[in-house]
Amino acid sequence: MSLTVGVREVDGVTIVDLGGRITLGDTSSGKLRDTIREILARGAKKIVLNLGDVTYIDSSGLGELVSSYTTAANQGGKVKLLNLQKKVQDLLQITKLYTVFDTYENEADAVLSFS
Amino acid sequence: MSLTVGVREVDGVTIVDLGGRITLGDTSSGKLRDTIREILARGAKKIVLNLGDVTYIDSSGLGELVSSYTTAANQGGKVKLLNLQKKVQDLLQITKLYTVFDTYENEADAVLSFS
Amino acid sequence: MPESRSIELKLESKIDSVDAAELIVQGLAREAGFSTDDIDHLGMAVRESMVNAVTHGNGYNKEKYVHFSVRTTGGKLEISIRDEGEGFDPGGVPDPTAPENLLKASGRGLLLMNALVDEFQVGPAEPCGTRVRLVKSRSGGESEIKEDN
Amino acid sequence: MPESRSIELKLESKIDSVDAAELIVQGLAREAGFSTDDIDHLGMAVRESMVNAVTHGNGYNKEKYVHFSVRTTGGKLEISIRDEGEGFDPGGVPDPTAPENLLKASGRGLLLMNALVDEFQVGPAEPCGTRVRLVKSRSGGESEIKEDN
Ligand SMILES: Nc1ncnc2c1ncn2[C@@H]1O[C@H](COP(=O)(O)OP(=O)(O)O)[C@@H](O)[C@H]1O
Ligand SMILES: Nc1ncnc2c1ncn2[C@@H]1O[C@H](COP(=O)(O)OP(=O)(O)O)[C@@H](O)[C@H]1O
Repeated sequence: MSLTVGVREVDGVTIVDLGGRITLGDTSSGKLRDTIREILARGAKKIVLNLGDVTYIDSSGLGELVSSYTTAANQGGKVKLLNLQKKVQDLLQITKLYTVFDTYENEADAVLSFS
Repeated sequence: MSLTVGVREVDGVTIVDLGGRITLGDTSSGKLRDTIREILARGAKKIVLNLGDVTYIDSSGLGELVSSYTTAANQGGKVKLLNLQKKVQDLLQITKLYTVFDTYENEADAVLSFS
Repeated sequence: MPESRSIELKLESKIDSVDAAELIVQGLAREAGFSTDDIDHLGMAVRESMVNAVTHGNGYNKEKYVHFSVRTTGGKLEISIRDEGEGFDPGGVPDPTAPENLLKASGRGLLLMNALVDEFQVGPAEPCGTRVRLVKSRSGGESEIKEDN
Repeated sequence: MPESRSIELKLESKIDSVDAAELIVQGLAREAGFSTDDIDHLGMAVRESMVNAVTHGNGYNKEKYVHFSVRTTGGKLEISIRDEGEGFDPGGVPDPTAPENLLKASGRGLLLMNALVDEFQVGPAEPCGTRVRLVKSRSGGESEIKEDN
């Protein structure tokens, strides 16, 4: 099962459109990590992960989100989350990761929050 | 997974209400066979298998239907089928078993057909 | 969503393995957007094939395994089932729809498999046993059952 | 329909087995009339537990198996997952929701399992390894996630 990753730029903010499943054992986790590294290497520091098409995430996937967050933070960047499906919201609730991530329900708000 | 079996009498016709799955490896196939034997042992010869609640049947299940038919025939009885779901109808079509069985869409017709 | 998944399992020679393979195939077919009819047909075809592998092929032998794999890519689902049995000659299997065979209690599995999927192959496997390959593509609307038997 | 099914499998220590167990549980839960939310939660709980068995328990060792079983009776689904690993002390696992652990990349599996099902047990197994038991009953309407962590 594959995670799909697309990267685009909106008003100086890098939006990463994710789709599919973020779970252990796929190439998926590596894909997200590589993408974040590339973005940071380009010097971009404002990153939004659009989870709108993410149908499934497990604890390894949550770990990947946290790693993205800390990797960015270590380089002075910030990772925020956009368009969480209820399932994913529930998981952030259970794990208290909602205290770590800023989350947004629409893209404009997410982009604006960086300015 | 279990096959459910209920037996009742309508105007001298024995109706066997079947529900669930008729497949290999369950207790299901044995259950149907035992029921048919008991009915014939009582001297009843007009038997209708009501498949309305049968959700699934495989080639072993089809075999059980055929065995019921031949067991009854060997003792001068007759087995007819009632309320076939589309899935089961398709299987009778593929296997040409529709040429063996009389099938009915309502109980009254099935009962009447014996008189 | 370009769904593409594959699962490969070494399963024991018992009916639980048949049920497992059926549920796995149904689940992947559902995820890949197959219709309810297609899902039913795939489930039945894989069930028939697994039953043959467990019973005729491996004879419920605890030392022998059924090698099951399923893959979805795009709208296509592909299944391979290999047993460790003696093998057999599919050409020598009597036609269950012939009048003289209609009242037999068995012998309809291969016929059903062939009717329920788009591509069906059965033959000898390496290093031993029988391999069945079942392929079905997502159909547009109505269920399709091959009537060419 | 009094649906009652059970499946018991000996699975290899690989991710394909995780996917298989997840699909099997989801399929049986669907058949038994569980809600979409419940099916999601059961799928996730079994996935977390299988991942632990395959990775922490058996360390992907090809000689070791994961013993998986699932049973539905009435509106209740019961899962058991046993590995052949060294075992561990669940009491010694750090709380992943404690502030000092929040930014760790792992350690949330047991927490999720516990939250996603009605009954959750983890402990040493006979003759070796770890056994996890997960039980969930069909809920009336809304999804229920335990917030008592
Ligand atoms: N995997 C297999 N290994 C050995 N023999 C097989 C296998 N699959 C099928 N056969 C042979 O082909 C025959 C027809 O199979 P099938 O059409 O599935 O009907 P049934 O299983 O009811 O006999 C079987 O009776 C068996 O002799
Ligand atoms: N089946 C198991 N066998 C051995 N150790 C285990 C097992 N399950 C869990 N553990 C231990 O408990 C810890 C916490 O597990 P978990 O909460 O699932 O998070 P994670 O798997 O992300 O570490 C693991 O890191 C591991 O040390």
